[in-house]
Amino acid sequence: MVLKIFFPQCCNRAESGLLVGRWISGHDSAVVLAVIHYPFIPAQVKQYIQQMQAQSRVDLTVLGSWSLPKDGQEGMESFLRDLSTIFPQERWLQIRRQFGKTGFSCEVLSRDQICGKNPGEKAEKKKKKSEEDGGDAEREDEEKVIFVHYEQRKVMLSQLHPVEAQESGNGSEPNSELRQVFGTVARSQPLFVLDRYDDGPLRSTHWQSEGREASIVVELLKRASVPLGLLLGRMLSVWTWICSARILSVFPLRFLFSKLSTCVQLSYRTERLQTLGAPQAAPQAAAHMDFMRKANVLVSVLLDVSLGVLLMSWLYRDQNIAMLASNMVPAADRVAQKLEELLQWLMGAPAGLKMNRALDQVLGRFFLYHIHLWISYIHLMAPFIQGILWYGGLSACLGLTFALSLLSDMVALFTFHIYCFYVYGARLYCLKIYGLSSLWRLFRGKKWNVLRQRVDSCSYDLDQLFIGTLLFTILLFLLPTTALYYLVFTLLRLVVVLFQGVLHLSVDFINSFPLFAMALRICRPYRLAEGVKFRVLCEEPGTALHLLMEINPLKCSSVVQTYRTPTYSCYPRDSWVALVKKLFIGELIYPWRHKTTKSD
Amino acid sequence: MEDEAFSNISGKAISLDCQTHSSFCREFTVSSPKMSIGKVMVYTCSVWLLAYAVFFFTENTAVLSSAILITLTGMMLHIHFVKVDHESLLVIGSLGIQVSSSYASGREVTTFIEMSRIKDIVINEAVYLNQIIYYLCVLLKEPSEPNVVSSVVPLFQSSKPRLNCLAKVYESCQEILSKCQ
Amino acid sequence: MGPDGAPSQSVPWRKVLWEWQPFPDNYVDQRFLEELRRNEGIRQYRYWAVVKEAGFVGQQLSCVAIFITLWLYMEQGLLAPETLFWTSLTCALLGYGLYQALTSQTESCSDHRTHLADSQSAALFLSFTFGFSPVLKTLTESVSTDTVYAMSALMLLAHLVSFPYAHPSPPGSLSLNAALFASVCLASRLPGALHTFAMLTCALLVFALWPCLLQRIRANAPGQFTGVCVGVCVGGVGGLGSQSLGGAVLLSLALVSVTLICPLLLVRLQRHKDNIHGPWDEAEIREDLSRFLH
Amino acid sequence: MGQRRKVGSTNTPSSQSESADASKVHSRKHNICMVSDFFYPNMGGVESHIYQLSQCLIEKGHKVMYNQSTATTCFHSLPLLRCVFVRERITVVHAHSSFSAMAHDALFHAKTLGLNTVFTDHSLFGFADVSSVLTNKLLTVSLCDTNHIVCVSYTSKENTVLRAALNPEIVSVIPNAVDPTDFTPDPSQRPPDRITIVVISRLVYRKGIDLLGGIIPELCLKHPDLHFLIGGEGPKRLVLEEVREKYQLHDRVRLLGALEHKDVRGVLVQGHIFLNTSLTEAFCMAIVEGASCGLQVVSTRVGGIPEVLPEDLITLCEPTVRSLCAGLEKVIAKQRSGSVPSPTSIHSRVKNLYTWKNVAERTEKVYDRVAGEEVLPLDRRLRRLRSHCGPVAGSLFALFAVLDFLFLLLLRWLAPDRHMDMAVDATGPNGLWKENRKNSDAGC
Repeated sequence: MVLKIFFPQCCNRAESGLLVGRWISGHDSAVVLAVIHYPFIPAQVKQYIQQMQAQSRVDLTVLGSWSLPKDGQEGMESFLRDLSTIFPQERWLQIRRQFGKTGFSCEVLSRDQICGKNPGEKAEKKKKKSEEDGGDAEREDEEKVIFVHYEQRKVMLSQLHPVEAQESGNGSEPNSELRQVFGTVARSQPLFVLDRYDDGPLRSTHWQSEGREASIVVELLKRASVPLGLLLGRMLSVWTWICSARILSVFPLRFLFSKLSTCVQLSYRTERLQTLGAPQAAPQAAAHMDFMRKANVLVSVLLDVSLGVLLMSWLYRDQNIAMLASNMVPAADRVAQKLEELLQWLMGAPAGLKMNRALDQVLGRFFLYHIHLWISYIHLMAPFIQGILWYGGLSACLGLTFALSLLSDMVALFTFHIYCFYVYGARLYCLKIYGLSSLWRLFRGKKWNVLRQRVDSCSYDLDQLFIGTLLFTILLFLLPTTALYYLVFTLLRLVVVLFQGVLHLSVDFINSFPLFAMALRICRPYRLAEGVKFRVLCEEPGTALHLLMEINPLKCSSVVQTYRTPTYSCYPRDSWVALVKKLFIGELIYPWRHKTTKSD
Repeated sequence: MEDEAFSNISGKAISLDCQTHSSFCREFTVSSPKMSIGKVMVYTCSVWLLAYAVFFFTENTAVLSSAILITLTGMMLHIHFVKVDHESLLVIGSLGIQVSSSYASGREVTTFIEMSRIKDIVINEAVYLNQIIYYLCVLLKEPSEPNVVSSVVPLFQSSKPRLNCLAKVYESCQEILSKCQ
Repeated sequence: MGPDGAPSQSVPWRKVLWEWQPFPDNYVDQRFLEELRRNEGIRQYRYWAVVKEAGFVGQQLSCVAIFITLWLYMEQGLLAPETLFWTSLTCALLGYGLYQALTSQTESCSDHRTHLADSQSAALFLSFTFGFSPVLKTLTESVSTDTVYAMSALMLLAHLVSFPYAHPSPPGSLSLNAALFASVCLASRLPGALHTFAMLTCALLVFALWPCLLQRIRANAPGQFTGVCVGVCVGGVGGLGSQSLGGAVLLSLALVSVTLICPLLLVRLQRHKDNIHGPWDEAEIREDLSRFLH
Repeated sequence: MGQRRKVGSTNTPSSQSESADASKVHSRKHNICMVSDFFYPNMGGVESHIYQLSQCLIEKGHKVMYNQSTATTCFHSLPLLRCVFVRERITVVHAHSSFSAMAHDALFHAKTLGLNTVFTDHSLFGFADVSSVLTNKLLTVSLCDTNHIVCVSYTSKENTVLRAALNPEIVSVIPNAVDPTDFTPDPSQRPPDRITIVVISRLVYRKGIDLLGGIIPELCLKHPDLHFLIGGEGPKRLVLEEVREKYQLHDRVRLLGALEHKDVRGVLVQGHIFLNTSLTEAFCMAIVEGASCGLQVVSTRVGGIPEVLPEDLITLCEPTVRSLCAGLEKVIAKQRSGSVPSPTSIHSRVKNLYTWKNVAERTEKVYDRVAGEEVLPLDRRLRRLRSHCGPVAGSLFALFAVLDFLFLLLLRWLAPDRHMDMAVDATGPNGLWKENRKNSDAGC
């Protein structure tokens, strides 16, 4: 078997002492966490380890001894060997580093050997139990050792992905060796609190934190954030109470709210903020996910609000609002005028198409009347537009997303006439298509069998055939006219839907993008680890194999995938083919979000 | 530490570098031939000629500058995402297997597979485009059900060595794996 | 199976697989293909019988020609719509009487359509056509005349191709619909709404009701059937001839080839028929098995 | 893409040398490639034929590999097939079933590559309709320069010879076989107080399920102790269900649905009479299986069925409801009087009629014969195509053959043979690769 020793890089140059760490059962590997230096009182070491064990829930043990001989420190050999009797273990590691050499040498002693006291052994050799009676050097079984050097701080802080939910939740160890190593280092954080400059009874070497001053600032900030959080939480609870208590769930209101994207965004934001106040999840892995989710939400909300404030500061400067408002009515007028021109064009012979004149005139007049209605409505509204914009602009202080949602709603309201045209056109067209398809079946002497969901042949009566053909002919010759109207208004509608879709997409992007996780991935790549990679360090003949363990950071795409905040998806809910098919048969299309398609 | 010459499935020369770090740690590196200057020249020239032809008819200088831009970005993308310079396989007994491929730009993609997830290393046959090739792959298992192959990780995917090269790698991998069982 | 050498002729070969036989696997016996039969159950056609059947096709062709002739007259204003309408109505009544007479000769009341239902249908036809004729009149206004002609020609051809010549009563959906579509197209080119109405009534008579009557004649009075067919053909050629001579020549050529030449070809080519039958043929189920189900 | 499975392979130099010493007539070992669109896990006559034949041939020391693919068209499949043929050092290509497009492709390309070809036809075809005219033309083209053809019955041979306009001398008749150990009688499974008729077939029109729908009510009304056990699935299941519904025979007619091949015996042994109502059949394996399980067999007299079983083991009827009912009545009467032979005696008669060993020996003889023949070079192949398949189709396919040949030359230039790895024999005594090739079925 090969013995793997995970050795922290910071202990490479530590003075001689005791190795403290943990044996990983089942994998034949040891994780070295710290070196406790001489001089020490063994009883104190034992007590300290027990204390640490209780704190960190890692079964810490003394793994062996570490010696980096300096000048005038010969004769350590026998002393180190004696230590093994003080700390009785199954196996005792004696790791030694010659001064000026890069490689380590390691000697593994089993318990019986320690009792047998066989001082003449060479390093890198493990004597089998059978060796005692024979003393035959030929029968030794070569035990191989791999030193895996790791950077203690990075390993401690990093989180292996995919995050396993059950990891150390119920005390059962994960199967993977690396996960165990990572878990051990992360959990033995209390061990690293002991400072080199502490005047305690023990001195040790391990990863040292950057200093206490920074942590004091952090602590103060934490203290300060508590009342702020409380205040926010109170306000949030009042708001949710208003939301739930009012008669919002009456049918017309609820329907309206589900269609207005501002209200949807409001409820979404409330829900997200509520998760911020939720209690911390207990197990470690879940805690990590929870923390990341909260941090993501917080950061994206902050970003959103700051962008919103930026927008607001632009809006309320230099009479920008008044300018917008004064431009809006002429714009609407211009749109209406263009539409009128379009209709006049359609009522002639558009693009040389042969339309049925009578039907063409009827439809054109109908739509013209509609535009007239719309224009009078806009002019009625004109004095209030500036006020609406001014108050609407205030919503930007809640965040850019609110402003965008409001914009989307306003666009929907201002283009209501286009929507109406579209609906009339689509209904008429749909009716025509439906009638034509069934009459075409009659034309061929077939009929649709509803029960068997297929087309059956059928013999019709003479009068049925006659009337059916008559209607078929009429519908067929009227179809181009209807289809043209439908096509033009559908294109208009699609432009509006596209604009709203872009707005919704950007809102969704701001809502769901895991900004915090992304920043973490860029600034501290080791925090989110996908795995590890090994590099072979320079090898000297005669010493054990040295590997350097580095952390393989998570790919950006998987960062987004893992930490994306679930939102109401506003992507087109049917595929492009389905959309085109719907357009062809004249079904109505909507840009609205659908609560049922919630993506997790 | 020897460097041997083999060929890949389309007959191009590749070299296998087998480095023994210790008795249970070996590294195999398959290096593909470097990108030939001639090929680059041919592609570049064809794009530029095309651009010049378009320019001749449209007399728009934007065409020429965009052609230059396209060749440059195309080359960058090619060496960064497509062209694999060498692929290596690091087998560490009782710890795991590390697969890495480095692109011509120096980008390196590394994956480490732990020993507890490895079921075996095998040579398999597959239909690839219009031919049948041998390839080396790592069979993975789920720790919960050790007898089922849950997925397959093919090795040396871009260099695609032939059987004799694969056999060499396979034999020494099996040697290490059997030693560290 | 057995050795590949020469088979001993002492044992006769049998066409069985379950018995070991001293012949090689690829042995070919005298009796190879002896169960092959050719042209089993073939029908022999007689020329004049085929011509008589083909007369129906010629007659239908002439019907289309007559309809086109009437339309030409209408378009040129040579025929008043009232005249056409009243003539059609009279013809329809006469035809109905004849139909009833032929029915009462053989089966009395196996047909469950009453006179009331018939008159209801007639009223429906007339009222719908009359109501829709102004709409139909403006329907193809903006469509160019060439398109209308091409569409009508195509539809009339479809009518001729898909007409169920074996059982023309009731007329097949597709053929009738195509003919009606064509007549609506043509009728909408006429100068007035009343013209359209009269033309559609005429189309109904020619394409929907006439085949029913003709079928009845063919079934009950085969002797007169030939005469009627010849009469219709002559009428078609004559009518078309009064408008365009070239059309009449073309029509008569088509009639000759359909009624005389095609049957001749069929009878002649009959001799070259070579149908192979044998035990490998898929057996046919000739019984009516639906009685077990219904 | 295609999918490829290794059935197994056992060609070794050592066994070759051993058998060369033996004074057998056929000392030569062949590398055979079986090609068809049908293979496991779909189970049907063709599939099991290929599988069992391959197993027996492997036992006899040949190397057999199997190739199956879907959705390939004429030239597309050439590179892949060439790769297979070269890698596995194929000497004989054996294609199965005229329905399989892959089989025709493989025959065509194998001739271009200069390999010997054998074709097995498993089905009968009429001459009447347009589709069969086209299929027959294709078969003519495909078989006109194939070295040898195998048919499963004499009727099938006559049919194939007529369809493809072949010389009957190059058509061998080798019947299908049934593994008698899989189909043993077990009379204790039969319920004592009733008579059970078993039908096992796909429920499609060609299997005469409409006839069955007429027989069931006719007989069930006459014999109150008669039960039907029907295994199989298909579009005609509706007919049987409607009949069962209408005559309220739910307790007497059991529809078992699709059966696995291994479950067939368990169903067969529950019955007394096996009924086959096929309208066309080249060689009916079902009736042999039925007889092997000791059942009385009643069948229609169509295709090659009269050749399959001796007269005293089968009752042949015309494919009409009346004739089949009469035949069944006769057998039922015999069954009641107890004058039928015992299942064990029937089994012992049937079990040696058709064995895979026999089939493999006879097929091997075909391979030996074929291996000695020369493959037509391109010019003679073209001449043969022109002279044999008519001026239009012949010229067309001659053009195809030339194109195919040019394509092959191109491929040889693009990817020479020496760049292909020869397939390693997995289970030979030189088992260097024993461990790793165990998993070579895993596919990718």
